[in-house]
Amino acid sequence: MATTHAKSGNSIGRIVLYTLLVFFCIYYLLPLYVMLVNSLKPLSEITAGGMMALPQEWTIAPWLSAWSSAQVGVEATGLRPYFLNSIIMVVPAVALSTIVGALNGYVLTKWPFRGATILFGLLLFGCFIPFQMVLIPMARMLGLMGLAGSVPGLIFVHFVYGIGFSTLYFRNYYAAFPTELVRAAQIDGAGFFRIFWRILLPSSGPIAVVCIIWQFTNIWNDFLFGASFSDFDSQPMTVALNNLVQSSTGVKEYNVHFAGAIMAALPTLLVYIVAGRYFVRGLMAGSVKG
Amino acid sequence: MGFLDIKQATKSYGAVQVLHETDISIEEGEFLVLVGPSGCGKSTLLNMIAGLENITSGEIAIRGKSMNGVKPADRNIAMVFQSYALYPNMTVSGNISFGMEMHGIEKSEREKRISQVSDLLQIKHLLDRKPGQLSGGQRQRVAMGRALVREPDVFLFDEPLSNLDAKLRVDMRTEIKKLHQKLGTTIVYVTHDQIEALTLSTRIAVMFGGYVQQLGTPKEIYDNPANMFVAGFMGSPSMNLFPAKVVSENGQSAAEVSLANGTKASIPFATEELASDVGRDIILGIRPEAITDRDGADRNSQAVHIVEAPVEVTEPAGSDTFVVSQIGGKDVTGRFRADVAVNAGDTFPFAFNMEKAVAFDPQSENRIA
Amino acid sequence: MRKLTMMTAAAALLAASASVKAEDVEVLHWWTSGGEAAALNVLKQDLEGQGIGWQDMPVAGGGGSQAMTVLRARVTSGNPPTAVQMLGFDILDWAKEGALADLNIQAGLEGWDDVVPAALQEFAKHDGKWVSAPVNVHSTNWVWANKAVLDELGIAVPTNWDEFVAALEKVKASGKTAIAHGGQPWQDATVFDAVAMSTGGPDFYKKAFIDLDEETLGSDTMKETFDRMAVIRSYVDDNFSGRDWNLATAMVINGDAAFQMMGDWAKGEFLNAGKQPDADFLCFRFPGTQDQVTFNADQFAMFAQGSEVGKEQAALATAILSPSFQSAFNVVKGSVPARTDVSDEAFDACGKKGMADLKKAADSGNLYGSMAHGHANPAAIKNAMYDVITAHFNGEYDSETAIEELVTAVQINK
Amino acid sequence: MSISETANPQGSVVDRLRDALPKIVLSPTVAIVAIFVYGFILFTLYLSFTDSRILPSFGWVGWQNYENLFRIRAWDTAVSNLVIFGLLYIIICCALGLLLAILLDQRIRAEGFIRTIYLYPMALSFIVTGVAWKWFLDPGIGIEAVVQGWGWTSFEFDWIKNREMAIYTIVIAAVWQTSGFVMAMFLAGLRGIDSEMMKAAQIDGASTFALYRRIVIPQLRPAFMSAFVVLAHMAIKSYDLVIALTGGGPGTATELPATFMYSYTFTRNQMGIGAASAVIMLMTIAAIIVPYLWSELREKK
Repeated sequence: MATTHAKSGNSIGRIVLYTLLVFFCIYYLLPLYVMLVNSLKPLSEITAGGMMALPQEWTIAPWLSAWSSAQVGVEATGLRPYFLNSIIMVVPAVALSTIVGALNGYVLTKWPFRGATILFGLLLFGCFIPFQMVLIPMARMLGLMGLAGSVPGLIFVHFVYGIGFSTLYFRNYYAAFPTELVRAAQIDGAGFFRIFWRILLPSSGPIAVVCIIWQFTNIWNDFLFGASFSDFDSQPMTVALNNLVQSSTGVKEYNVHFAGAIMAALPTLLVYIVAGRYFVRGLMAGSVKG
Repeated sequence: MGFLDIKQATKSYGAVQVLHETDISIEEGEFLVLVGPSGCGKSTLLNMIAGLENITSGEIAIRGKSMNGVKPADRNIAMVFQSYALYPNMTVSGNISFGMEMHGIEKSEREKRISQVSDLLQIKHLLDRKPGQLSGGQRQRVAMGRALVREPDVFLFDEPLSNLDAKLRVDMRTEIKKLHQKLGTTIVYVTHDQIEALTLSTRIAVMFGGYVQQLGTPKEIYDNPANMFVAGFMGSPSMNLFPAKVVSENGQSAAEVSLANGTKASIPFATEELASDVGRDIILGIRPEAITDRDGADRNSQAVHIVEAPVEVTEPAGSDTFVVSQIGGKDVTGRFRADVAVNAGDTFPFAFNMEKAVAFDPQSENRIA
Repeated sequence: MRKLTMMTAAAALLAASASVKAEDVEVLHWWTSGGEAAALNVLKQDLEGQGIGWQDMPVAGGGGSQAMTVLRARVTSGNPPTAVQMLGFDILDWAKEGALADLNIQAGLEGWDDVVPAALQEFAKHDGKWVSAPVNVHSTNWVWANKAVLDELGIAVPTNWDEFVAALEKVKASGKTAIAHGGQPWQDATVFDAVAMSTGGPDFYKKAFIDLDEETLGSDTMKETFDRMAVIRSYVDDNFSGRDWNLATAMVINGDAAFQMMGDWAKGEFLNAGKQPDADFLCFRFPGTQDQVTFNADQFAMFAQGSEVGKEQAALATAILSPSFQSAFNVVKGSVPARTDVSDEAFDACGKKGMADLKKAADSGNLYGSMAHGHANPAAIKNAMYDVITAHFNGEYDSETAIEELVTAVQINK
Repeated sequence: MSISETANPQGSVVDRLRDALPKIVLSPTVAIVAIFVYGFILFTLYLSFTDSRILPSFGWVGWQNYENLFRIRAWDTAVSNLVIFGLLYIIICCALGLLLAILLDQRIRAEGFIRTIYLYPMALSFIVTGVAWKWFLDPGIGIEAVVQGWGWTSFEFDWIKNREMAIYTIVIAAVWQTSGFVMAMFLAGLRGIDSEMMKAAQIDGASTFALYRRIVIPQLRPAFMSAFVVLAHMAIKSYDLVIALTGGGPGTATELPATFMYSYTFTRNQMGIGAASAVIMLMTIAAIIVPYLWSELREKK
């Protein structure tokens, strides 16, 4: 462990250390603090100024409003119905891209063939393609595939552009996975899928966490694809939040906006908080070994 | 036709040939060791036997049946890996039964066999543990158990002892030998440790540079190395190899060598094989145990010759003392009795048992006598 | 271009029949604020009364540009919405692609030609066919003022540039912000529109922004316009960049600033703050443009689903143009009806003034599409002009450079 | 190890299928990437030579879009902004991430808790945090106003309103979002370093500073590389960030190629120019990423 050298005796050093740590905590927490504090104030307090101040009058009305009665379209539905839309899109998309990424990583490291490395390079380069560029051709393809304006279409799009990173994660992880285990399983008579399922997958926990966190965050937070490839009944959360926040005229209810924004971010926050402690372990186990 | 036949097998990666035409044939119950330095092609050959690497050309057959294109699981082989390759997510019994499960063996039968094997290897108390909770020696046993339980035609061992500490390595070596004697199965065993090769095998293939340098019984390999590589690689301390010249002395052919003090000495050969080669430069090969002090010399030998040579270093090793002198510019080590009074700087009589000496051609490095 | 259009139309036909029930309308729009949505709800209930379902597809952001992106994706994928909220040249562009349904039958039945101002018809008709249903007319050359501030400083409503500058100077001297402005390209351009109209008059405005005459664009009058923009900049506080328009309006409402140049939608902010027109705040045309109205109009275009316009599309178009909806919607929205024959009874003082101004301007040929709001030239040129105006307003270009860049911008994007 | 290639002319169809299985498994991905990445790149390349405006159109216009592109000042701004932004963003993120990782690695209390705080911004999109950031940076209500309220009246922080400085505010917000993630990568790298080596260095008398500088940091190269890929990817795709914070302003001061491309393709109905800018952008990415990928992947062979 790299920690062994740290002497806890040097108390001035420790004070500086903790001061720095707390300082950075503040830096990272401030925006969330502002959002949270202002989501619990009545609008009049916000417009009166003092964005850093705690509410004089605490209220959860903005949260209730954002959840169930804020105006995000013709109907004042709040964000509630869009939550489900996002979930039924995100879960399959994350699952698919993770599983396929794992299979790809498995093939690329344990069953390599001529050109596998180049193929991987090409795959990785795909991560860098700007999404704005693919919008129109993607729309055309979805139309041709009959997936336009549907949840499966959205899932497909996120899956397609999620493969690059999920393959990267799993490939780097599996590269460090002992090939002898695969050979042993072959001699034991396990086939391609059985080896994957019984030998590699059970050991893939750490990297799966990294991959799922990454994919979940990216897909949940996507706006461009969500807006462009959804239908009136499949718009995801981010589109609704955008409609709430970006309304063109009328009074901007900042407290409701903030409440809605935090609400929309809750699932990803939850994923980070719950899975966060596996995250460093997962990164350690593979992806930063390069 | 033997039990395991390797016929003209080669392996290439693209343009690079890593294994050249190789022929090995062994009988059922033999213990074949593939030995050589790393990169010699021994592991490649083992993987080819296992079916983990394809054969570029030639054929590998088990029980007379060609194995080309047969997948590893269908070759009826079992393999023990260097890292043991125990499945980290399964218990010991899970590891042992996995192969049987894959081959569709019934549960009751699997349990019976696990029980037998764990008795044999004394790992019964470990069956419910995960590999991560085992010591190196225990893992080794589990890995062997996993192989044994399959009751295969051929066992393949890929440097199975190299991850153990020295003491355990010796113990496990003995255990493997016992197991082989008890079960009589055919084994192909890869190692870079020549002592393991000599102690375990019934047959050794010494490999280097993608070629089998010599195939033979341990005694053949040790006593009659086919070339300088085999001579130098097998045995510890390794065989002394030093330049000499064939001369004729008193009608007898002899090896003339130069000593560190500038004088020359000639040592008669035990045979007249090189009688026609007078004047030829050769490399003389003679094992340390054939260079002794006068009293330690083999009394049965007809060809012990004394050379007075300056002593450079002495290395007491308990049971013996290794004494080093420079001959032909090379360090030549003799194995003297422990209680011989000899010190660095002395000129001391070295007894050469020329019956054990071999000669190599300096260019081809092949043995000529 | 044609080939793709055909493909698209065919795909649209296919998808439309597949995904949307014939009797439902899917409406893509960006009206998600409370007032707007309430206004749209009038339309929705009207349709539901006729048994037509409303499938809501709101995409807010960027004054509709986000929705236009989505529209592009939807059309390309062969799954266009039934009806889409659109502005100005976007309608004509889509009409050129042959993507819009022909509404002539409805227009004929309802006599749209007679009640919709000609200047507006230019954006609702293509090749002599009605392709969209106008909802409202926003006029953009309004100035909003805090009456209390003006009274306190003894400022009368200015009627020309010099009076305006004098008024601004007075406010500045008092320590208040003279002009509340949000530094976003479209807001800069909204001010520019009014200044140009005031400086050069309607002919100049038409030649420069509608006809895109390069000589006019590079003329001294244009340079004068930019110089006046610089003057206006000097009366704006330093913290204007990126400010949302409604925050600027709030400055006027709170009495921190005296004037704001903004379209009629700003009125909603005043009303929401409990202010009364003429009592608490004033609305008047930008000094020097008392006779002119620059406008933009929200419309709904129907996407073609084959040879004939869909029954539900026809119903939607008819409902939009009905006087009752036009009145109900625009009272809420702050704009004025697209039909000039709607009763002004329900409207407040500013609304009544707006309706009267519109009718007068339409009748006298003084109604012009607003450059800032995409009703003078296509999006490419409009945005290129934004770039120049904004760069000049932020001090990046001087007036000389600005007119050169303006000419270049038009050349590149024409 | 390539069983899959085991040539077996006598093998049954099932056997051959089995041998080809890895490739079959990989093939959907290959097909998807071929169409949805490289196909689209080719399509965009083609579009950049056409007169496409509102929708793709296939009238060939040669290099005209490129010529126009380079006449547009905003494009120059966007490109130079990307250089400034990209460099600062990557360097600061790496430096801060490394610093935080080292701080966290000092056997501190509540490490998991603090780590989560540092990491969470990655979970939020700028649609969510954009308004908060805008407020912060706004001199009228944000940091400047707050600090002035504390009595430091001469304090100024109006970068977001300043043409010269606005791009740096984008860097601040971007660093806020990603540096925690980079920290996690470095922390993982630190934890992976052999502890015996650390002990050896201590016995050799290395100070903590020297220990990190001479022993630890050089061993974090793989972590640096991974961080670089992720950060470069983020920098190039930064779009939400700019839209949420400045909308490209003041003026065009914070325009980035991604926002430029979007606005030309969609807002301005100049799809041809938008495509041309996308092509230039891709070529730039390729010029940076391809040599990197090449060296990384070849090394591992």
